Amino acid sequence: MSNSNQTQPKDFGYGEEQDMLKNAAQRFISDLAPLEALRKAIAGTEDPYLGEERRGFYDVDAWREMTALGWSALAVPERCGGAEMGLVTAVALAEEIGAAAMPTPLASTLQSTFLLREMATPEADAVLTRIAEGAAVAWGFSDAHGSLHPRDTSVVAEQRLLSGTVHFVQDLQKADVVILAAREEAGLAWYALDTGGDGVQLVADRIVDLTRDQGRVELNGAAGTRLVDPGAGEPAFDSALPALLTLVAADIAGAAEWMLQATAEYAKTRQQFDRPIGFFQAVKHPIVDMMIAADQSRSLVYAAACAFDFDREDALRLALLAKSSASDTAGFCANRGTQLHGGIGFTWESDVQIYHKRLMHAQQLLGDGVAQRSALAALL
Amino acid sequence: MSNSNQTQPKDFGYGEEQDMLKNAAQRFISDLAPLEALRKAIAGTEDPYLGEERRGFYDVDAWREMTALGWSALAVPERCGGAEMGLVTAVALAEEIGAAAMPTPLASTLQSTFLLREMATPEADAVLTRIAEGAAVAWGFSDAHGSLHPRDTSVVAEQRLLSGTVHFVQDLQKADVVILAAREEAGLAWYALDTGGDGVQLVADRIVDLTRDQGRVELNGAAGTRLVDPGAGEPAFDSALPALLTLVAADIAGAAEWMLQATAEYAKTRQQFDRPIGFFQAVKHPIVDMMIAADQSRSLVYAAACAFDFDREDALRLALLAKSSASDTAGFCANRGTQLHGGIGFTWESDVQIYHKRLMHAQQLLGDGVAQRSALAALL
Amino acid sequence: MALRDEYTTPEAFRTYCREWLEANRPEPTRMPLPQAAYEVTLPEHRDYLVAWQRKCYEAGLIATDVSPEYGGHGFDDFQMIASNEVRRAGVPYFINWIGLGMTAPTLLAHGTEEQKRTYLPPIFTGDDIWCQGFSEPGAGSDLASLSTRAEKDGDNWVVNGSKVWTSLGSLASWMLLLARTDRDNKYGGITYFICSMREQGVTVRPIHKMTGESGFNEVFLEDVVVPDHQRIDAVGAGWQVAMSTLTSERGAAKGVGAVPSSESPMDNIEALIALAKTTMRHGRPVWDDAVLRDRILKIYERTVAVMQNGRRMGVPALNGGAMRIPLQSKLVGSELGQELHQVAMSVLGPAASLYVGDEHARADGKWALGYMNTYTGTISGGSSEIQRNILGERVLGLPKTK
Amino acid sequence: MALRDEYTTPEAFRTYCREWLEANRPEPTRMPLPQAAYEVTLPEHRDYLVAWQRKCYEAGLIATDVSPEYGGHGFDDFQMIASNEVRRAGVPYFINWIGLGMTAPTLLAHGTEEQKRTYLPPIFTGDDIWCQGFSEPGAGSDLASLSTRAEKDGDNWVVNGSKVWTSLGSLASWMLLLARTDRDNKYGGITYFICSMREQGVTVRPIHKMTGESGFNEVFLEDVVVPDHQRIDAVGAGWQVAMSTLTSERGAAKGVGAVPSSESPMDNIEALIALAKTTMRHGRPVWDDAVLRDRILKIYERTVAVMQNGRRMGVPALNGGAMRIPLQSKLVGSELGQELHQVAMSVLGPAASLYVGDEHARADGKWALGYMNTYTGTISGGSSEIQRNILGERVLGLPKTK
Repeated sequence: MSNSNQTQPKDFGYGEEQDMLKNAAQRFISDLAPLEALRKAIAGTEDPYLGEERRGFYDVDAWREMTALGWSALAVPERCGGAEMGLVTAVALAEEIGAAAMPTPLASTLQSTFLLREMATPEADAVLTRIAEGAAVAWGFSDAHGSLHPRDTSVVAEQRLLSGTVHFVQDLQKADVVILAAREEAGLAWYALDTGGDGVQLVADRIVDLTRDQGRVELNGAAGTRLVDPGAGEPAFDSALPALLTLVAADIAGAAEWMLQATAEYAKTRQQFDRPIGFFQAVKHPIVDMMIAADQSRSLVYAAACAFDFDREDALRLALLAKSSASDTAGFCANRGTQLHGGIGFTWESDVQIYHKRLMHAQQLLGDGVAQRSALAALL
Repeated sequence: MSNSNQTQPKDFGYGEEQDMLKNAAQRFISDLAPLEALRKAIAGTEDPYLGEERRGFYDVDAWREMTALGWSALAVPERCGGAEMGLVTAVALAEEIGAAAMPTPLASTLQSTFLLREMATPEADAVLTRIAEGAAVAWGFSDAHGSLHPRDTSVVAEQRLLSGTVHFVQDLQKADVVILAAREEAGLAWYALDTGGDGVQLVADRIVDLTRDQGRVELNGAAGTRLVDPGAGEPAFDSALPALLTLVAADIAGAAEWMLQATAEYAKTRQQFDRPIGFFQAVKHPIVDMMIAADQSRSLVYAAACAFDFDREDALRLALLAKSSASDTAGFCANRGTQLHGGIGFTWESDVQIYHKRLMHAQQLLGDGVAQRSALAALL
Repeated sequence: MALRDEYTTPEAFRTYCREWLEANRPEPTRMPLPQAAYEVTLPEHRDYLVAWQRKCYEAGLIATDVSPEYGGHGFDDFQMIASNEVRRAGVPYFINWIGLGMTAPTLLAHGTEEQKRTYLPPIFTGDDIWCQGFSEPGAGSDLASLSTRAEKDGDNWVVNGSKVWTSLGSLASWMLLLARTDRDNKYGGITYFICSMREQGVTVRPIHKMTGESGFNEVFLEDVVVPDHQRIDAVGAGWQVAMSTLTSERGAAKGVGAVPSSESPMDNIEALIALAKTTMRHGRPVWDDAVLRDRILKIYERTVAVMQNGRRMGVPALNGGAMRIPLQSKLVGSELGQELHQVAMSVLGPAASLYVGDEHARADGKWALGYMNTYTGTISGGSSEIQRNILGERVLGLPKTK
Repeated sequence: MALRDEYTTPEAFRTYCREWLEANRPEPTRMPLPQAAYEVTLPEHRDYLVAWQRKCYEAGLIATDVSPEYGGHGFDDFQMIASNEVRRAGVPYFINWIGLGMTAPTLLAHGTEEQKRTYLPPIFTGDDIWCQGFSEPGAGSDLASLSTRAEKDGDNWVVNGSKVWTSLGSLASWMLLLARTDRDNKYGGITYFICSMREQGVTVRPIHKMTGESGFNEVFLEDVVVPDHQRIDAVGAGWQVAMSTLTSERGAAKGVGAVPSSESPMDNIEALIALAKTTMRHGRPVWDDAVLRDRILKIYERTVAVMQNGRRMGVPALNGGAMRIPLQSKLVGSELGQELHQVAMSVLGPAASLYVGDEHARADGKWALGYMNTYTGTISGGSSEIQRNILGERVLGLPKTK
């Protein structure tokens, strides 16, 4: 039961630099991509029976601004033109994206960055350089059943030509490049493809979450760039996994905090039986439980990020804990947040439903709490 | 997924006869063995560090009265001198024993009755006849780890001489006869022993529950009466199992209802912040949840008992559900009942602690909710 | 020859219903129907469902036991048979469920002779769809604090205010309206009216749920004229009439052919078990995951318990008082349904993201849709919080929170 | 040579503490000690623990940083080192935990010079054991509604009333007493006194817990005389003094050598994991049961989260306000401990029934004992219900329930 905190800074390595970035992100979002803008974009798109495709809402100008600020490249190594910051910094930003329920390929691009860093090849560095230049990168490996590890990929590479389908790729419609796991004779490898290339077909899923897009990549002998040698794909994924999990958990921590604050605010103003409903313990106490859940997830997110940056041996344990906690927090805060808003939280025009869906989506990304704890058992 | 209600009476087969018995039991207990008597017996026996043995409190006169009323023999076949009633009747009585937290070998004797009935041998009938004559019978099979099925027994029979130890035998100190599983070359058998016989050593456990006694039977070449042929022991147990489980669940249903009513009563009278505490939803709502839990368990208990009497094919499914529900209800009602009583429920002199311990004990008897559901999975 | 002369035994009528439903099961719609009748908004769905209801009415499956003078078929105690067969057949729901489930029993119990003759027949045929105007934006869980006013003006009443969560409001011809006729009397100052939705001053604005579906509406009432003969029961008796209708809803509704739900509680849990057995992850069915299976079985246990609760209700010696079990059913049913769908999301894993209209979505996205719709159950019609108050106060005698 | 001249660096002092504790670890008692100091009642346990505390005090592990004029050792910032080493060594607890944890910090902050010189030294040596007289039978969660009266009589106060849940009441020489000096002022009418437990009119009656252990007492005060110089701070300042002591309890207590608990939160969960790995059922460790393992790991997750919450408290930019995390710790810690022990009962299965003194009981019955003792945590010192009110109101700004 590893618990080697000794090499880690007590403050998670969260210093002035991280705090300035976090504050800048808050200002940026409220100026350039506020929640009202998202709500307006969503209005009028509701009827699920009309069958039109839903590619997700996306403010591409805001994305360009963010890349210009260097946010998408913050974890890219200096040799590739990035700022070479750690996961704690990335997490500080990911939390704000979650708190704003912002549709952006930032999370996928940050995840891809950490995955590419673990590959440590010239080919991977080339993709990292493209990220530094502003490219959005998605990544994936799942089969149609939503498998949680690339060893189950149904994509096969022969002579660097890829065939098969990758499902549940996040931010696919927003990506310039997509990184995919593929099986070869000699083991698992990763490939990069341009999303517009030959033999590559992107199909958008119709999903519940309005703030993300998701899709599948159908490959028919598509030419890709091999990023790591066959057999090196699995170790690269395994050592990046703590970062991948922690970034999703950070998104949840931000969105859960929004849900907590929105629900507390509503409970102070909504009157029933001649009192604000927050007077009633049946409202007050579950809100407190939301806070407790959100706080635990948030603390584990920073602990996991810090371990990834400073004490890699303990990173997986803490990342599994962070995503386990965050997944359960997502389900709980979505549920109570909607319930305690009463009828209004259940309407399309309410912001609550936007966060509810984002939380539910993230709960399952890379596996829910049960899945994380099942993986954790092997470490204890 | 068997759900064949068709041969079952809608009213569970609970008619006038059962209702008269239930009412008689209530009167009997409040006249002859009221809770105050139990509380008095318990007073002054508290310090767990003094190391004295605890054999359980027991009013043997009340037991003699109950046997005289025919209650312990209610399920004994007529050919053995009993009333040959079904499990629904037994359950109606077991609920009242639970509601009174009564220390009595009745439950063990009723369970033994249903186990012996399934053996259907002259030797088993002889024990049933002793029950009809007023004997208290205990039964057991567990190893030191608390195994939940007799196939794991550590008792071996050679030429009808038994060796090994049976653990977690309920009501052992009160029993005249004990029925034990034993392994032979040709398979599992059951034996009956007089508790005072040669080579039989009874050792009382020191247990938490103040209303039961429990112990182990150490056997050193003890001579027993073989009740079923080797190999027939497991089928006999398996077909009696629904009754064994349902009787424990009924005890819980009764005790949980007591805990519910006591907590509701306390919440109406205890004043805090110038109001009865039942005004506060943090008190009111968990009490409602206790009621919901208790009601679900109770309904499943009668459904399981009815299936055992009328539709044996569906009996195991419903009995596993009844004990699953009752085990969880036991844990929940013990927990909330004590919490909502505040400091007073936590004291030795409070009745709440008596029920708390009885519920916690019964929660684990024959397996908790997780164990029942694990067995259930195979049926669906 | 009238139907009732042809089928004189329950068995014969049951066989008739079953055969008729089998022979007349309608083709599915081009776009799938919403999960529940209260979500219908599209004209093509409306037309399809009205035609289906009329056909069933004409076949004797609706208003089976209602007297012919009010448009019924005049059987005795055959409605239950028809309704059970409808539910069993898994055919489309009846769109006019408020008319059948709420207006008809209310009018049969509290209406004038003229009201019954006027309003009942088109309820049964589906020609007149009804909606219910109880909830208001400011009232919420505190239903009786409604503030829509009705003021007497000669033989008419003039109504001003607004209603919310009005299912079928955009399709309805009539509304069951509760309005305040006395400001100084909270409960005794409410009167029950029949209000035309086609009257001047009625504006309907759809509300979309988080599922994207509509069905709910806001209804604005501005100087709407309601003739006094459209009042049900006495002035000031509205709250009582509404409560008696609400609590007896299920039993009364059965009497005219409303089919409360085409799904038994067991259907949902059996579907979830089937989903877990057929959803693969890492080459094994999710059912093999002991942790998720335990959660599923806990819901299975509670579902069977709810059914057995219903059975115990019929045994007075064991039911702990007449209202103890019935008052639990809304709370327990809606929370159980919600937890069931939460577990379904974990069974589906990443595929829980796929929605209605996605070709890879299991059951055409109905699991995600159904999950979101469970909040209607835990919030509307007295939220779970209110239900726990009611149970604590009315069944256990705890002091009133309010 | 004074200790402080001998050990001038933290490292040297740490090594000294560690070696001293290793060399002086006491033999276990004949009858096992109760799980917590507040459960001590037997004279042999008291004598043993007082001797142990005195020895530790003399070795410099208690009152390490306190000024010599009050009986301390006069170090600067070495107390934390000593306390950590004591906790780490897993030696017996300090019996005078109320004196060290509550009286000493209160007197250091609010006491007169004379009070400090009089009362502090025997607290450190263990010669005077202290108890706390805050709770009353009628007050419960509503602590400030206390009704024990103190009436001025010349230079004395005369106290009448009763206290409850008084840990160590049967062993204590002194009580920290809250009494009402003004009936018309709920919070501002309370004054803080030092009351002798040997004074005429003081009667102590033990309360037994459901575990069978005692430790708690009722204390009856009948015309008990308390000299005015035993008043702490101003008349009417009692509530404020009590609250400031309670909220800073942990930090302040550390300053004199109180060791809040010999167990870190991780100890419990690691013990549970070990229990599950070594408890066999049907030939396999219970740890192999995926359902129980998931429950255990959920508690493991929350335990690690609580520790990381503590770490986040030290990073103001991330802690969401100064009181948000600290105010959660009592609630979360006590409920987590309770759930952990509930799961332990399921891990043990039928063997959960075996209690202290049974030869087959795992860990000498401490799991069952510990389970029951978790209710002290969720009920006393502000029940979980009160904690949730406090968090909702003080941290989230929700309207006050009361």
